[in-house]
Amino acid sequence: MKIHPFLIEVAQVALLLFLAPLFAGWVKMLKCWFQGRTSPSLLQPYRDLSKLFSKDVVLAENASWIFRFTPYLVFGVSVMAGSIIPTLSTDLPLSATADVIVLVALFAIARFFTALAGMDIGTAFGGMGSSREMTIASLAEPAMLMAVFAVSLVGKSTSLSQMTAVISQGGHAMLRPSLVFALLSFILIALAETGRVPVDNPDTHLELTMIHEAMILEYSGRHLALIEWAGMMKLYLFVVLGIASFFPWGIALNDDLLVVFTALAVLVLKLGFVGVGLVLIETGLAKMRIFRITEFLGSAFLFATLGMMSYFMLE
Amino acid sequence: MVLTPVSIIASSFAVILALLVLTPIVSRNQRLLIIVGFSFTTISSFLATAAGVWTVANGTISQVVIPLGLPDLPFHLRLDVLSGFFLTVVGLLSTFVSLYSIGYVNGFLGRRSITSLVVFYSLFLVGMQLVVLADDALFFLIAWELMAAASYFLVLFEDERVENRRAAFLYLVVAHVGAIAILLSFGIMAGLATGFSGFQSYTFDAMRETELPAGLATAAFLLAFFGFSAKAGVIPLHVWLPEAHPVAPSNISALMSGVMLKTAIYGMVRVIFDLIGVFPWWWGAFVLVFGLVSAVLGVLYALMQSDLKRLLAYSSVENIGIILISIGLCMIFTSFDQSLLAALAMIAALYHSLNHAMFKGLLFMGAGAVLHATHERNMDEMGGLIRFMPWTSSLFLIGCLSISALPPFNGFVSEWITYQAFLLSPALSSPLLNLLIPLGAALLALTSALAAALFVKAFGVTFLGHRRGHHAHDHVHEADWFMRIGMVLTAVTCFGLGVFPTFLINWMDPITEYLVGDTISSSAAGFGWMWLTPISHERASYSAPVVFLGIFAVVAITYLLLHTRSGAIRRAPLWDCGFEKVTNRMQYTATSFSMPLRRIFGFLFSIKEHVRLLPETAHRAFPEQLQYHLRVRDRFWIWIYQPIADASFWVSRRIGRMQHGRIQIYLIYSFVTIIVLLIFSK
Amino acid sequence: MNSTIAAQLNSLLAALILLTAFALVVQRRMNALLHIFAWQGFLLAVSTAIVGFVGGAHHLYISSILTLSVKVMLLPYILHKLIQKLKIHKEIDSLINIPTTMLIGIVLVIFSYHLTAPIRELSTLVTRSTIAVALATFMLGFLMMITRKHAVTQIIGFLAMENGLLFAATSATYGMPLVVELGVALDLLIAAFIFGMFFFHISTTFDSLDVDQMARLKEED
Amino acid sequence: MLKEILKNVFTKKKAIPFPEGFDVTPDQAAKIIDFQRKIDTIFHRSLRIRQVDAGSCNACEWECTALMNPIYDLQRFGIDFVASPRHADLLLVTGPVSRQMELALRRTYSAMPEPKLVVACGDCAIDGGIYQGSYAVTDGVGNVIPVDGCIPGCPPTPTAILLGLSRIIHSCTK
Repeated sequence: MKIHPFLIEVAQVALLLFLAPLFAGWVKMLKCWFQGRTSPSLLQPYRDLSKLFSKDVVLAENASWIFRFTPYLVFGVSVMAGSIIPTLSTDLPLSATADVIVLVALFAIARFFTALAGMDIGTAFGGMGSSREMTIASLAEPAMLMAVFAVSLVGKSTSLSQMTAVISQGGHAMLRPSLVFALLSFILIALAETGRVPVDNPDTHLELTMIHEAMILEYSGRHLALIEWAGMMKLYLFVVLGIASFFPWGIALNDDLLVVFTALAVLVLKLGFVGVGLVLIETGLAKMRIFRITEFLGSAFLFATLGMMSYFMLE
Repeated sequence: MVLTPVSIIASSFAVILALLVLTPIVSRNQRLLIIVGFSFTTISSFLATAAGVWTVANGTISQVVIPLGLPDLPFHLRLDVLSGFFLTVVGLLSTFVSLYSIGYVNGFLGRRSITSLVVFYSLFLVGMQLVVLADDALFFLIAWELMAAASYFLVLFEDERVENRRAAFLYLVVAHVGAIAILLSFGIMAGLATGFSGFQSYTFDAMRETELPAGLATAAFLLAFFGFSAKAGVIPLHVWLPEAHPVAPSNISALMSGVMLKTAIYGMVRVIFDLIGVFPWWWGAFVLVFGLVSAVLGVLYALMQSDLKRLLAYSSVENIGIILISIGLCMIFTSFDQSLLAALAMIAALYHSLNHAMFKGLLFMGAGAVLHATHERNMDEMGGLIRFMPWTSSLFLIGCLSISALPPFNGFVSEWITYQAFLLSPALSSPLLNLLIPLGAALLALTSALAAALFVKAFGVTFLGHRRGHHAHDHVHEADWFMRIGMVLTAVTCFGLGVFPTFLINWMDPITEYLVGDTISSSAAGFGWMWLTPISHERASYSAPVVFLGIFAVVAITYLLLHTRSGAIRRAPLWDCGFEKVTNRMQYTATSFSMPLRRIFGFLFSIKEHVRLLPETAHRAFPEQLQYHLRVRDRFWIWIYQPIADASFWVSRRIGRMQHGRIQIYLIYSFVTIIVLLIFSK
Repeated sequence: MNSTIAAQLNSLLAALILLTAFALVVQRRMNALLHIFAWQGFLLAVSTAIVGFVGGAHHLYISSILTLSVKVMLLPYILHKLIQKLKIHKEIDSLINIPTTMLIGIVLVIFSYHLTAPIRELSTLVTRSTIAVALATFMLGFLMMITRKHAVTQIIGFLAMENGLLFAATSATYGMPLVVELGVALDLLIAAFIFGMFFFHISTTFDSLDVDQMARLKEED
Repeated sequence: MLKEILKNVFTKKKAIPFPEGFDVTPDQAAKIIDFQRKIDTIFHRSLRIRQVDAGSCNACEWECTALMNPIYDLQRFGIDFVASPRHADLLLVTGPVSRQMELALRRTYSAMPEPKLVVACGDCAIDGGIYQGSYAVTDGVGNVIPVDGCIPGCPPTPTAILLGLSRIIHSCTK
């Protein structure tokens, strides 16, 4: 029984918890720069969270246990998801507990309960948010699964560590058309799932345009803190999932600590670049009409399907 | 009496018989009748479950010949692993539902006599158990008809309402059309076994022996598939489900939707894999396509409903579709001699049958509890029930989680195995199938995502928020203890099936061994009971216990951390944007929740919606009242059933012309008939 | 660069060409269409050059240069001028909505893959796997001509079809004889000019390039 | 598009570190810089504002909108406007609180979690301003909910609002 894998596992979860707000702050910072503004500090998300944790909670009179339970569950599910995606090393004790399909299902749990919490209070906006969220999710999930299927065809497996290992050993994998298409569709889906422009605007103030925000209008204090933290973690998780399945080079394939530290450095570097790309997309595009999202996700599905086909046709 | 599966099942029938004898005696005291009747059925179903579990565990095959029925056509019974498995499915759910019924049926006391309910309920159970036990065509069809007839009367139980009578009639018609198809299919197979002259080949054994020529085999398969689909509610033969299930008493809908549909699945598996045995791959593709269509359309139709039980009925169509998908995959793999993958797909199919029996039973029981409490089936009139019915709401939530395939509950396991089967399809040696089958996986993903949306809607609109209707919950009360016990047991089973899949797969080994000649448990449980690793652990692995414990641990830790800290929770009115005139009518309803999906997938339905301003004279900007009319109809009804109905009416009207009511004319008819017969008999 | 990498590169280019073909089918804006078309031509030229390099068929270089000059620079330029002159920016909505078109496209790809299976069996070239893509590109161009109402988009569809043919030629057998390709290029140029004149006539007759207007030409009542 | 973005990245930031040419004196500007520390002490360097228009003439809203632009740029201090009082720490009220808005204002106040601040922004919000004594208004936020501080001006300039916020938080920290 070796101890290193467990250390790495713990390190990954710790990274998830602390890197996620940092990444969110980085994205915010870049956004401010790209709009020619002075940005708030990189640590702003931590400050928001710590303030929210220290504040009181105001619950609606008719809030049921579901409303109070949801933040904790969403948080727990995100941590669970973070512990199975190979971020630093593929040699994880928990990597066998869940494959990529389970990962998608874990996100589905969080969404399911958030949507229920949105309907729990009985305001019009909460219901609207839940309805829209579930609609978009039900279009995004098939595309998401098609994308990961395309990757898992290349990786000959659906277990994340295995896929990562196979692809990073495969060499010049970027020449594989199937992966290119899968990456394209994965980007579109990640934008939709994490509620970024052009699908949803994370910092809108206008209730009628909200999708995810509308469900959490009623939350306050530590509940809100947990939900916002989980949101940042979701963004981070999608990014590391993309890195693990498309740019795995640098992720350690064993539990040698030195390699793992280099992996950490590489990871931070990659996160920085992904942030730039994300902000370029977000600054360059405008939010879509909600019924144009069908076409957006439809093209994501198209790319994933083409990826799968080109695996059979061209490889 | 020596204790064998056969003797156990016999004693279970004996219990039912005793009940039928006892019923007339106690029927005077209805409350007593309820307790006696349903406790007897509970015992009998439990015995059936035990027999089934035992048979599958041992993999034994025991046959019995009863010298009953027509002269020299004795009844054959056979208890093998397949019938054992479905006996378990039937027995387990009927045990729970019988317990539940002790509480539920009390609701009818004083309103009507429940004697008929008890009698037909027990006959229904017997019918379903005999269907899976029958080993010859004759006895199978008799049991099938017994099941159909009993369920017909159960649907008709509250017969004062006209829609119940219409639904029951529709159900009867479709069931019998299906039965005829099954009869013909058996006829073909039996006829080929030993010519059309003798009757000796009506046993399933004789059919197993015979090699069918391809053409006739296809005919037999198509007939059987059509016939059983009519019972299983495969699109486009599904129309009776959403009519019959809502109007039946909820414990009956639970049984019909949970297990009666599974007997049709049993019939398909029995005929295709056991009786026919060898088939080309396109049969599998055929089944797969029907499964996909049923799954996607079923869930979409369900999303459009605002009647809770109708919604559940349509979602049964969806789940039957998912089961058919796995069966189709299994057939394709079998025809390509990929026995290991075939075993995987078959496990997925059977596992999902068991799962669907459990969670759909649970959901219908929950819906029954809601109906019992509010006397309301329309979700737009409900809301906020979670505060009045904590037990029912939590159990219903478990059902919702299971059916929307969320870990760690059972629905997810079977769908996960199905995905694995899909992802292993590149092993097939046909490039076209390699391209096409993954698209099926995408459709399955669409289905499960839509199912999640569907059950967010079902739970959210029914139990969360405020009451959407006009009048307040004055009479709403929690379900009583028997109903709770029934539901709790089912929920626990859902959880257990979700968290400990490897045990079940080990148990199901003999079935796949018998049907496709291979087993997956050696690899599936290769890493011990905690890790489910079909095929190999590099390929994929899932550990429900660890996932569950992990989430649970994090949630618990976070909760404790945050609650040892002082932090007053203050209750305040909901945030209505400061607008004081917010009413409960402003919440999202079932109709408005599914509006975006209705707009995206609208082309699949025939939707009529129009808004009327009241009063008519009002300016468009300042109406006093808006009336919104929405009618979503099943296109299949318009395309297929309406024409058939019209045609049959037309024909009967023509035939009606021959009726004159004058005896001489009738005599002429018969005289002419005799002449014609004499001419042709030469 | 050894032939396996070349083959991989070529299949990647094939995939991208397929992508551009889909983009052409679903894109609504006129200028974007032109850009995508130019990109398709560029990818085609590159892949032709690679095939020429690997197969040692040096006349392919010339044809790739030809493609580059005609399909990437000249024709887009002409069409661009045309659009400027006729003041077309957004085209009338296509006959079928976008997701449906995509699904039809997917079906077409599968069909062409199924169709070219025997050729893949016969051929021995490193590029044989891209024939299916070439056929699919051709069909998608056709689909574009069918679903779009606007004359200019129909031209682009036509040119995309021609791209598909050229790609098929290069990937199935290392390209057609040079003479043929020269002829084709010339034809395209002439065709483009003729189309241009047509447009002027159409637009002066109907003051619109919506080809549905041509329904008015048929004799009735 | 890319060109625009790059230009934004590399040009000098427009936000006012010390506002010469603006209608405040350098010592006030020093206060703006100082502002950061005030927020730190009470609200963990993060302040979220819910703005309520209690029947104002929208002049104050215009100025609040200006707070978000690259010049004044509230967000660099970690301050932000939010969509729901449940998320907010500070209630920024404008307008003389007309009778129609009175109840809404109370509800908004009661919907906010502790600790919370209320700021009356603009002369109307302070004492009813030019509407003072009208039958239709309640003459200032103070008559409806407890006010922690006022920002005078009709309308107050964005800089004034910033300074006002800083002053109020300063007084609260003591």
